[in-house]
Amino acid sequence: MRFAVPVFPGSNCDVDCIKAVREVLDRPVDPVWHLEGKLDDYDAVILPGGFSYGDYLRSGSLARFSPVMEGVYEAAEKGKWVIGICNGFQILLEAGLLPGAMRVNDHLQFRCDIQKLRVENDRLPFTQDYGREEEIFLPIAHKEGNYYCDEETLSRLEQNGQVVFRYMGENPNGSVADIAGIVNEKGNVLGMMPHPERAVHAWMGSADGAKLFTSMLHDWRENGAA
Amino acid sequence: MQPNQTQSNTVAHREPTPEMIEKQQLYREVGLTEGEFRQVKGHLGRPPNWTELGIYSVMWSEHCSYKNSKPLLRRFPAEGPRVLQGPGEGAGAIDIGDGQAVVFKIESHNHPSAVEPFQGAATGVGGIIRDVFSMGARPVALLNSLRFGPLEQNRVRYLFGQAVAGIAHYGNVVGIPTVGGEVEFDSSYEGNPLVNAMCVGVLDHKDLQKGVASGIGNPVLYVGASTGRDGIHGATFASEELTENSEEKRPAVQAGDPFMEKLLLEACLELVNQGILIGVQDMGAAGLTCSSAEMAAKGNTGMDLDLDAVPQRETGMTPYEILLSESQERMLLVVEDGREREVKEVLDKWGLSSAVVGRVTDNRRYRICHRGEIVADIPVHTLVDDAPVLHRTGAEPEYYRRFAGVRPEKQMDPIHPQEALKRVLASPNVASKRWVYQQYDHMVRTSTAVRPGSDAAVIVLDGLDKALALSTDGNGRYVYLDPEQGGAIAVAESARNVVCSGAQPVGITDCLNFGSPEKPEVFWQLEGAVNGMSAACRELETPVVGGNVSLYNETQGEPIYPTPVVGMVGLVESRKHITTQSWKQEGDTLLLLGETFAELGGSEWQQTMNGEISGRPPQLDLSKEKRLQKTVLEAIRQGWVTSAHDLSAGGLAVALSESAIGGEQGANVELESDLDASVFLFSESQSRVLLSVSPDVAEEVGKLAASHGVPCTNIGRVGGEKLTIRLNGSTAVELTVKELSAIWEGAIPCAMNPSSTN
Amino acid sequence: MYKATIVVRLKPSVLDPQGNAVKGSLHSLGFEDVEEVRIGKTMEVWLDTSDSALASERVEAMCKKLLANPVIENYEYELEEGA
Amino acid sequence: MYKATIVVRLKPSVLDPQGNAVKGSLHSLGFEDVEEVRIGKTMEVWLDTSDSALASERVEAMCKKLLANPVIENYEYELEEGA
Ligand SMILES: Nc1ncnc2c1ncn2[C@@H]1O[C@H](COP(=O)(O)OP(=O)(O)O)[C@@H](O)[C@H]1O
Ligand SMILES: [Mg+2]
Repeated sequence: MRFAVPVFPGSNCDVDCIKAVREVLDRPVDPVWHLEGKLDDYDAVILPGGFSYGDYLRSGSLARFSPVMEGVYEAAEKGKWVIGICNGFQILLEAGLLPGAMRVNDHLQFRCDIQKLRVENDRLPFTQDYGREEEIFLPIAHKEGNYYCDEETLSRLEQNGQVVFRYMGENPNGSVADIAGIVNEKGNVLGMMPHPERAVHAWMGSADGAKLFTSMLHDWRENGAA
Repeated sequence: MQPNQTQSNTVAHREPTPEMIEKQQLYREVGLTEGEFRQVKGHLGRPPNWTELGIYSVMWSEHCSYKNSKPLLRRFPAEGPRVLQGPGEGAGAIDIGDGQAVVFKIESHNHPSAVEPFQGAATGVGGIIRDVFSMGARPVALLNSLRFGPLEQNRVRYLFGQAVAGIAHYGNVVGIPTVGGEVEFDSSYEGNPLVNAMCVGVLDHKDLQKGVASGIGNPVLYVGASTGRDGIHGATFASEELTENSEEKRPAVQAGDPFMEKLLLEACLELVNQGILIGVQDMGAAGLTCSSAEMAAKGNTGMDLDLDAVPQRETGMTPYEILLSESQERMLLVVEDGREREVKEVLDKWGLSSAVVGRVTDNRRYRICHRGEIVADIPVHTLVDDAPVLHRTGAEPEYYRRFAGVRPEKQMDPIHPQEALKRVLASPNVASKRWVYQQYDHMVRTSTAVRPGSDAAVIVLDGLDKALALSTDGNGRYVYLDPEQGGAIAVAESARNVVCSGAQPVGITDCLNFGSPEKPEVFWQLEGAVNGMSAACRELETPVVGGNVSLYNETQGEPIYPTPVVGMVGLVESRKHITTQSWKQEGDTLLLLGETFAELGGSEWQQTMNGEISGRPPQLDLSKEKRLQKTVLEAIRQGWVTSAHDLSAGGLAVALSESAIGGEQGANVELESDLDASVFLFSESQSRVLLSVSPDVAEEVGKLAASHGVPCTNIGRVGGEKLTIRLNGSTAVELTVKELSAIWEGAIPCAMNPSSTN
Repeated sequence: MYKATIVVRLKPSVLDPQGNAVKGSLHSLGFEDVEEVRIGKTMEVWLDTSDSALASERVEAMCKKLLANPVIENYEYELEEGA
Repeated sequence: MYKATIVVRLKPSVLDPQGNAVKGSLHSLGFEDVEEVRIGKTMEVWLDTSDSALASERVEAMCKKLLANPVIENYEYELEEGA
């Protein structure tokens, strides 16, 4: 199983994602410069956090037009796994691969902390190693994580089990229905504000993110390449 | 060759002629004295034109030349077996073994932050990051040290809130974790806040870069943002007192673009990796002028610059403006002749514009060309090496004599210690700084092992078992009351913080924030502090490998508290030694290392209860301090210590509370002393550390301490929901950890949101 | 040369955290008569074109493609010649 | 009721990294004829007042005190009644 981590100018969690894949899964993983248009050689794509293009205009809005996004669309289309973490989630929203949009946090500040979450759907290739409604801790670090979608979209997300992670305790950004992460209808494109790659060893403050990576590997082993 | 004395036609009518400069004493306007102007004339053999005058004025400003502080800075120990690069480059470097070095420096952005706090603080962070990556190092951590007036004031809340947001914004976007720092509030900083930022990087020895221009004929490359009129005379601005007119100097404030910085950072490190660079320096204070002149002076060469090649984002800029602009996110590179293409490929990849703006020459002259004319022609070394040096003398201030007889412990109101603890914990100086650091991404790069909130932050190094412990510390109140003691304490405390995290202190960087050195009392503070810091650095074997001086921190003639800030770096030998201040295990034994005296001068207790400070600060015995630190580190390395917390502001009472809050459990503490309970609990005696250890090793730790001559007292055990402190059998404090936590966590958010009703 | 002034606003149905915060601050500064605040973006784009129909077509396309996010934002613009 | 539409812009001499980034993206999307982009804020403030002179005085004060940062920004506004 081979991972691609697209790197946009201004990405800054690319190295962290690469380290996490290596340290947790010991699988091949490559940074892919944003000018590459093809991701055919990969089974999974992780759009990393950071501030692609300085997050100018709207976060994720400028990165969406990078050539590598062609590869991302194609991967999503083919049913390969695509994860967008933080800025990666924002890019997926701007690109229309996930429904909704991101607003600035309701308190207007950047917020970095280790946040309690609940796994709302543990039947996905990204979450199968988590328990039912398992409560986990993952770091967050963002200023624009206030997820928005209209009511119709929300009820669709809820009904289809597309809400994957929800904030527990105080909602750190004001997102609708305490949403921290969602998946597309097909279940192969995941966007989440929390950073699983920052929680893969106990010394980091939590190791709860590791299961997200192991879930994918287990699914891949069971069901073969997508 | 004589530079054209009238300048190009377009600017001639706006810029004063050399005659006007001399006759009307216009050199005063750019901060040069009559004597300095005479020296300039001597160096040139003629009166300078306006451009040349501008160049001298910034190069000889305090900010670039340290003319007031140079003789004092020489007293700092700058050498040691680990020192790879001492003061003089963008940042200092210290060997950490395995062919690697840690590179770090602290810098102030006080005056810009007083005028435009968001951009001022943000660009301060930007500047220090460039200093570190221009050494060839990958920045791995940021810290900061902040001083503001009391939060009751609207304007202060605005300055503080915006400065924190600016620091957060810049570091977060570039993707360097901000892992630590400190904040204090005192009315002496009301009109002149302090914003000091520190950056720490790591490199392989072979990648260490220098800011030199060598190799005759080699091209000089300008990289990064284009040049605008922002920040002209920032260096001189930083070297002046803030006045009511400072707001009019707004053009002196720059705006930053952290996205551009991230691109510059990656591109420069890629160039370092390819080994193409001969010299690299960031365009910081005094912009193009300072970086190019310093590079030529260090290379013992000359430089020809063509200003028409400099990318500009405004039209009609004069040579004076182009040379002195402090537009952000720009670097100057000297590369091998013929390899421009390779360099450009890398820069293009990162979308950075670049231009060849000059050549290295062999004539040791600094020559500037604009629209086909030479507009400046100066012997290079006169800008750097011949900058004037002022030997000032200090005078002991009246207050210092007056305070000699004050005994704060005798003047205290009979406030119950529990009441006092509540008030001290709610003091914004002591209270949790979560409101600040939760705005900083402190986990990006996934190497932060100890996040903000403990004595020092700890960053692990990729692929190695080692780690770095980092802390910034300063104590303006102690330094005000006794500069020498205070200076020494700043070093000792930051070293103690690092030791409590499991590290061996290896070196410091410092930022000297003081008032006007022209005042003998202020100079006395500066000299005393430097002496105290130097002595502590010698004893603790932490050389000073770099730093920054910020003088003229005054408003309406009133200087700030003298505030040297120490940025300490420690080396953790093995990750298993990493220790934090929170209690871990119910039943653990609490050991207090060190001795407690009646020392409340300048303490948080005195400030909170009396609203002012007086007397003498705690006294530091360097040999005791060293033995204490040895004991703590050895005990940690033996694996005996479950938590370690140094005693500082608020003394034992606050240290116990913080360890309890962090560990979410209480303790039963039994103390015996001749001192009054409040004196014992809030004294800020130095060289003390609180340890928690498993009961079965308590005796071993005691023996170890005894072998170093360090007093070690068993003061109780961890456990329960309450923190109970008894002195000589009677209860001084009995509060639940929840209560303590609510007070301590709530203070700053509450102060920042005064109108909120929920 | 044409200058387009584009105003991008959050849709009325979307809560505006920034506007709310500014309203709160204005109230606490004594401007209690402020009923509501909405915050949007103004973008000035200079186009090297002398054809007004073309300019307007281009601006429309930019807004659709990039400058506004149709999920939460509306846009409108004005064109000015020779600015 | 008055509605004030306030436009806050960066002063011309202040770097606008956001505008530059957007310009770059527009170019790469094929809008090469874009010469410059500057991005500012539009704030709509509804005031519960029926006195136009008072409204304008209040808006002026808000801009000075909070809405614009005089160090790096300029502002201008329009008032509209009953909006
Ligand atoms: N400006 C700041 N930025 C980041 N972290 C901060 C800041 N101020 C305080 N902290 C963190 O809060 C904790 C407590 O700080 P402080 O009370 O100054 O500690 P100490 O007295 O041990 O030096 C430390 O971990 C420190 O790094
Ligand atoms: Mg401490």
